[in-house]
Amino acid sequence: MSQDKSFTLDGKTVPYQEGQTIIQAAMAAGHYIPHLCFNPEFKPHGSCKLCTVKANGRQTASCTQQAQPGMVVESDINELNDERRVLLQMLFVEGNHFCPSCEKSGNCQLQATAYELDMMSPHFDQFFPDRPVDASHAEYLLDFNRCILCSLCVRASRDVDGKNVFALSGRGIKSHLIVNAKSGHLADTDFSGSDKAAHVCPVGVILKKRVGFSVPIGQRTFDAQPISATPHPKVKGA
Amino acid sequence: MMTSQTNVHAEYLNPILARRQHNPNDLLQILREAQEQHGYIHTDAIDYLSLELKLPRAKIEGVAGFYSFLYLQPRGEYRVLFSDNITDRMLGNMELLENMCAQLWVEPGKVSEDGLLSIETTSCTGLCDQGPALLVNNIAINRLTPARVSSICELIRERVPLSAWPQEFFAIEDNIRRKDILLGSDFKSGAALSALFQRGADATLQEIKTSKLRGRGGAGFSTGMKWEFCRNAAGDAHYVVCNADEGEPGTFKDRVLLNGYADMVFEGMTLCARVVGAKQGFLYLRGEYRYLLDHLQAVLQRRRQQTLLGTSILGEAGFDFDIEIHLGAGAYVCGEESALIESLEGKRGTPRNRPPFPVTNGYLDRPTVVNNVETFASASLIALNGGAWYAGIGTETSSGTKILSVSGDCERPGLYEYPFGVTVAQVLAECGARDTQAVQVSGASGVCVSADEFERRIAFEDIPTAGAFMVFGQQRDMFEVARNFVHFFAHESCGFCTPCRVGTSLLSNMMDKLANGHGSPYDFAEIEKLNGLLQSTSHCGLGHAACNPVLDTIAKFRPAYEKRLAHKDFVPAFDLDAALSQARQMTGRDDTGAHLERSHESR
Amino acid sequence: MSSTLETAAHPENLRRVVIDPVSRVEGHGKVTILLDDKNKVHQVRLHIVEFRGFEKFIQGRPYWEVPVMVQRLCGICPVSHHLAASKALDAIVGAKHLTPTAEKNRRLMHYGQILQSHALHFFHLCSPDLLFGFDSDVAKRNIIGVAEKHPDTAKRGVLLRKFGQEVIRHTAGKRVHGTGSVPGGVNKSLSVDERDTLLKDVYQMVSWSRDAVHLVKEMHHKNPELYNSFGAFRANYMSMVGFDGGMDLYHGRLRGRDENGQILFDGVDYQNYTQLIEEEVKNWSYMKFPYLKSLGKEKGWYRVGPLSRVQNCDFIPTPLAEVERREFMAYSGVMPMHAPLGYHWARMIEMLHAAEMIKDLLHDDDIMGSELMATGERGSEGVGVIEAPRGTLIHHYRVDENDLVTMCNLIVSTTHNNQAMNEAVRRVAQQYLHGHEITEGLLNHIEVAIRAFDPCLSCATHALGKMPLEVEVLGGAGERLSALSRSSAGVLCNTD
Amino acid sequence: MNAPAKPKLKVATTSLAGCFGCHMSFLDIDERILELMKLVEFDRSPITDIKHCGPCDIGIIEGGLCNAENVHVLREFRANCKILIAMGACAVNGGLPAQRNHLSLPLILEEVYHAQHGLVDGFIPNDPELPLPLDKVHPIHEVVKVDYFIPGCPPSGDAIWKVLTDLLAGREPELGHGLIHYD
Repeated sequence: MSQDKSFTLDGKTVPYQEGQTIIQAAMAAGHYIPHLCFNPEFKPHGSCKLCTVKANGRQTASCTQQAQPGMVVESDINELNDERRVLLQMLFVEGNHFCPSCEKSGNCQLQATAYELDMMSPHFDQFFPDRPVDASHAEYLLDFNRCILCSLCVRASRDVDGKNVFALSGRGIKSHLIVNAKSGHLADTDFSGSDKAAHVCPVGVILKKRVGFSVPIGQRTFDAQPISATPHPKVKGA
Repeated sequence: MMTSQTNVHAEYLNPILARRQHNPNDLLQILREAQEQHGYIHTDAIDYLSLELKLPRAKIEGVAGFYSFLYLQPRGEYRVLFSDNITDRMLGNMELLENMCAQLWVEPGKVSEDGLLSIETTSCTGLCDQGPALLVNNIAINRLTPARVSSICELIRERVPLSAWPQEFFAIEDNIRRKDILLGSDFKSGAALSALFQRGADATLQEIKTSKLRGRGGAGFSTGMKWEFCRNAAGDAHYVVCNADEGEPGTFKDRVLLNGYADMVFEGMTLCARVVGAKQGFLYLRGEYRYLLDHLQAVLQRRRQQTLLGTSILGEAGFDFDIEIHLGAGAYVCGEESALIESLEGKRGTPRNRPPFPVTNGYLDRPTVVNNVETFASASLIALNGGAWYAGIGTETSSGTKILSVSGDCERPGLYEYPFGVTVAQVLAECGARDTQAVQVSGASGVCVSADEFERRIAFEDIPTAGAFMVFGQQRDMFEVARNFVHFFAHESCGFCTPCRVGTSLLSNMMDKLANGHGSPYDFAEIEKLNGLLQSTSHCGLGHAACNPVLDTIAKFRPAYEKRLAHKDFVPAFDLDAALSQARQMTGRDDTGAHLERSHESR
Repeated sequence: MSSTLETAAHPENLRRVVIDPVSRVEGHGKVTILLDDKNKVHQVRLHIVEFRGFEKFIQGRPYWEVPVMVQRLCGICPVSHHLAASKALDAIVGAKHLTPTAEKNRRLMHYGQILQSHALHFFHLCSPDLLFGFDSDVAKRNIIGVAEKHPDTAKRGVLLRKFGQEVIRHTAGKRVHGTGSVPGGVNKSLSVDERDTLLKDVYQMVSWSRDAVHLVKEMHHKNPELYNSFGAFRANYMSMVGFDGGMDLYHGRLRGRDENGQILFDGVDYQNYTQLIEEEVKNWSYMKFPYLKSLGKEKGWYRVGPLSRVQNCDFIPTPLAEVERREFMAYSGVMPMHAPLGYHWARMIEMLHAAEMIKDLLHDDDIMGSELMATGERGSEGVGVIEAPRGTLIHHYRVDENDLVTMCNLIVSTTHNNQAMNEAVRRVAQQYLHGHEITEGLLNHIEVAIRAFDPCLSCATHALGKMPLEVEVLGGAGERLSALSRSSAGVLCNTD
Repeated sequence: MNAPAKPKLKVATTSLAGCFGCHMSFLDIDERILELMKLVEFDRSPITDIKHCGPCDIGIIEGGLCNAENVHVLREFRANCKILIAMGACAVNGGLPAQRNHLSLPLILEEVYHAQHGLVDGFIPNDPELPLPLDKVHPIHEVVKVDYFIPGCPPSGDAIWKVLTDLLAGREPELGHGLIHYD
């Protein structure tokens, strides 16, 4: 509406509504800022730090930083993209991301974001953690090897489904996803395929069983265009 | 469904739940007390708590999984944790640990087969002036010697209850070496509150502002402004929180203040409560200081009897305030005020997104003042003696005094209170440090000061500090100092944000690579790069600070690193020949082809 | 039937010659030869030197991942593993009968692979030996040399392989390691455009394939002495044949013949392969040694691959290839052809068959159908067998009620040929090395014999490791006198 | 003016703990291989009979490190090649073989050589001719310095072509959408 409710993102004017964060306004206006733990349908979390931008020269996570009038935001600059690439490399070496045999390949935000940022190698030494698969549930599988701790499933289950199926436990590098069952098995929770939480994982942790690889190469989400040109379906104007 | 198994846990959980009024915000306290009863947190106990507190069990498990002093698996009847600050290392803690492990036939980190004990390390326990130290079932023992270790082994073997152990093991000393206005005051309980009543709350706030008192936790935010913001913030309740999560390696002044000066601290909190309109206060005491709990509860009880706490304080109708003590459970990050508030609310100690700040959205989303132990004690002095008096001490921008926790290579480790502006050299001289190579001021996240900087001053405008002052003589290896701190940060990272969670572990691995003789200039460059990223993208101060010790030591003690760059070219972090050992064992081979020499260091 | 050169009586007095790595093969292999001071050969071994452990780490993975995962055993014939695993897992999802569209797309994918793999093997890897001679100039003895001397032949090889790869890409989504086949069917069928694109070139491919058969056939006719005797040894052979006895590389039953061409077993349902085959471990190779249970370790080893298949089937169901098969059978006479170099001829006949099959499938409209998946009653165990370019490939899985793999057993084509390849190199060593000064050219003879089998040492190392090829000389007391290996120029040199 | 013919660049390739799929993908440059032959000369490679890598301009490594032999070959390449390229998932991050890394090696050896279906009298091969397996599979950059990476399982022929032609032309290799992929 009014002219003063806007900021610039890499030189382009972006309008915003009171209370919007930088990334919310940017996405609504069709601009891409790399992100993983952010999903426009949920309250910002601010953990992955991929969406770090420079707002008036100060580095900040654009998913938690509210837009301010006249703010000068830099995002698509080498300095930040270099840092984002290192953050991605950290996520890749922390878990076991074997894209070649992962059914989420081609539909995976982590992978697509790494393509977007030209990540050619994991750079660091791999951690190769031991994380068993939970296949106890009749319809869904949890492959913790690929968890990036974005907590979208935690938020979806708690805030949308009202169930609290997922939670984080452990600390530091030992942080990990757990489910709400004494046995530790998804089958013993009240998780259901109709839950929002079943459909928010940006990587290949929460998977519907027995349908892996049903979409041929070439027709997957990020086959045709890069993630920067593939707007989130829930963003208005997309 | 209630099984007989859960009933077993109900027996000890019910009284705890009743005392905690089934308040889910007290989850951490309930878990801690449950563990004191049962030794660890049984999965059935989680079920029972889930039912009684109406919390998802995953949430309870997630909280229990966060704190290093809470165990989801049995850890032995005697859980021994050796303090592993660099000062403990310098005093030979690792040799003592190995010695104890050997005597008791147990591997570090593992529970003995008979379930009797486990021996591990933990972050600095705040006994650097009387180390090496350890915690047995979270109770501190100081001044470890081989003899003392042998006695402990004997007591454990004989299954002697902790209460029957020799009292001198637990005799923690104050070691006050230099007193000034705070440590030297003859403070009388209630005196500051009387002054408050005479002056009024508004004027008292004004005095605090006039005093230019700044937060003693290290960041140095104006205490007066903080109180004012909180006072002006809308909310149906306000809270006062005293941050006694003194986790910064090398700091132990809060330990002494709470032991000998608790009235000053509580009275400062009460002043604050009057100013901001709070009815409830919390002392968040680090789990390592569990042994102070009974003493502090007694002080609180006495103050209630003296009507210095409770309803109508000192007869003033409507002035109701009380203080509850919450214990931490081994998480350095909870020293960060928003993480501390999460922890107070019974959650994982993950720092919040800021803004909003605690002064408007703190405990239970209500306006909250979080101040350091020393800050509250100082506030009591200011209420008594006036802001102008206090502002006249110290320097222009750093008023008052600062208590330093001096440890390391000096003759008289302990507490030294100085007016701000004291030089590093003066402190060194008075504590009997000779031939000093460096001083780490303000702990692992602080500044490493080298000999040519000893004329610098302890003050917010020069070297700000939360109080730690670790002295390193010429014989010390500053690389090892930095490596110890890097491990500390990796252990204490909360795991919330990517750069800190993964970056601190990567950094530890790289420092270990150098320590193991596999370093090259390539690794050196990698360490510098990683530090830059941690600094610019981490979520909170822990991540930002995690690179400080390395960056500082690289800048000031570069030869300590260069000595480690044994190779001109990149070599692997792991030992290639060792990587074949399993296969050698499986095949019984030991021919030349069954070995790999280290890389050819020729090109 | 095993020769005596597997283990020398007194290795400590012999010198060791190593070929490491065996080149112009897929994967890693190494040959060691022990000689006495008169250059008499006492021991020859082909070692497989890598271990990867697929069977173990596949356990605990969801079954639908398996066809995509296990194809990573091998980059040359990934489609074989992709399909053998899919076939085994069809039983898990209860797909007793695939839809016509699914089965035909899988077949198309498979014949695309046979075409590309055979073209690659013959033109890129082996033709330099056959065109230039076994001991020709090492610097030119490769596909680049062929491209310079015989540009047309090289180009045809490249384009034949390309066509096969394109067939795979259109059916699997990618040329190498695609995802087209899933338990119960396929995830795509051919589009009209894709069909038309392939149809445009397929006639040329049939014709070039036929030329390739003729090229090898002429080699045999021109130099029968060499081609019929080089590394020849008598052996049993095994392959899958169609239910009608004709050649079928995708599905059928197992048939075995003895060294005289007499049927040993026939019509064996491959679900029962464990009753037929056992495996033995030898301490000097990570690759196991399978043998027919009924004949025992000593006599039960056998050969698989084109030479077996062409001689084992009753007919080839495509006309041009059938003509070539008959000519081949006539050439070898009443007894089966046992000469390793006969593999090349048989391989080219199969390539022609594959090209013809692709042409026929492209003319079948089912290939563009939309019924992709079949289901049925859930199973817990499945065996899938396919005739991969290099021979019979067996995949065997058990899956628990939670959909995770609990057991995996793989017997890959090259493993079946393990003993046979060892026999071939021993024969060649006796024929050519015995009593001679070792030269680079002579060592290449050993490799020529190995190459004839088109060993896929990548596949073969699913178990543990990889195999380099190196020649070392040991002194009388067993001390290492010198290591003969090839220098960067390919010349045999003393590395000590 | 005619520039003097540039000397051909020497290229060596090898496959360590990989499946050869990357080499197959290399051949998927199809007819362009004839073009490439005018610009480069192949040293050690699975398609030549040169057994040891000599001084080269570019070394291309497929596969990660699963045994001692892989380490020797990788070092030989690093010592001889001015530019070393990690080609494909296994070289870049360990790839599928690295899925064994969360298991103990003795456990896998037991499984494969003792417990396996249809195996008679199993034991673990122990001849000195066999290189011993490493306890973990490593990407090559964990053992030597690597100059460029081409991810993908395998990278497409086009991606390999792009990197090689960029390097031959003296450009920094860049892949971009469609050419960069990890699967």
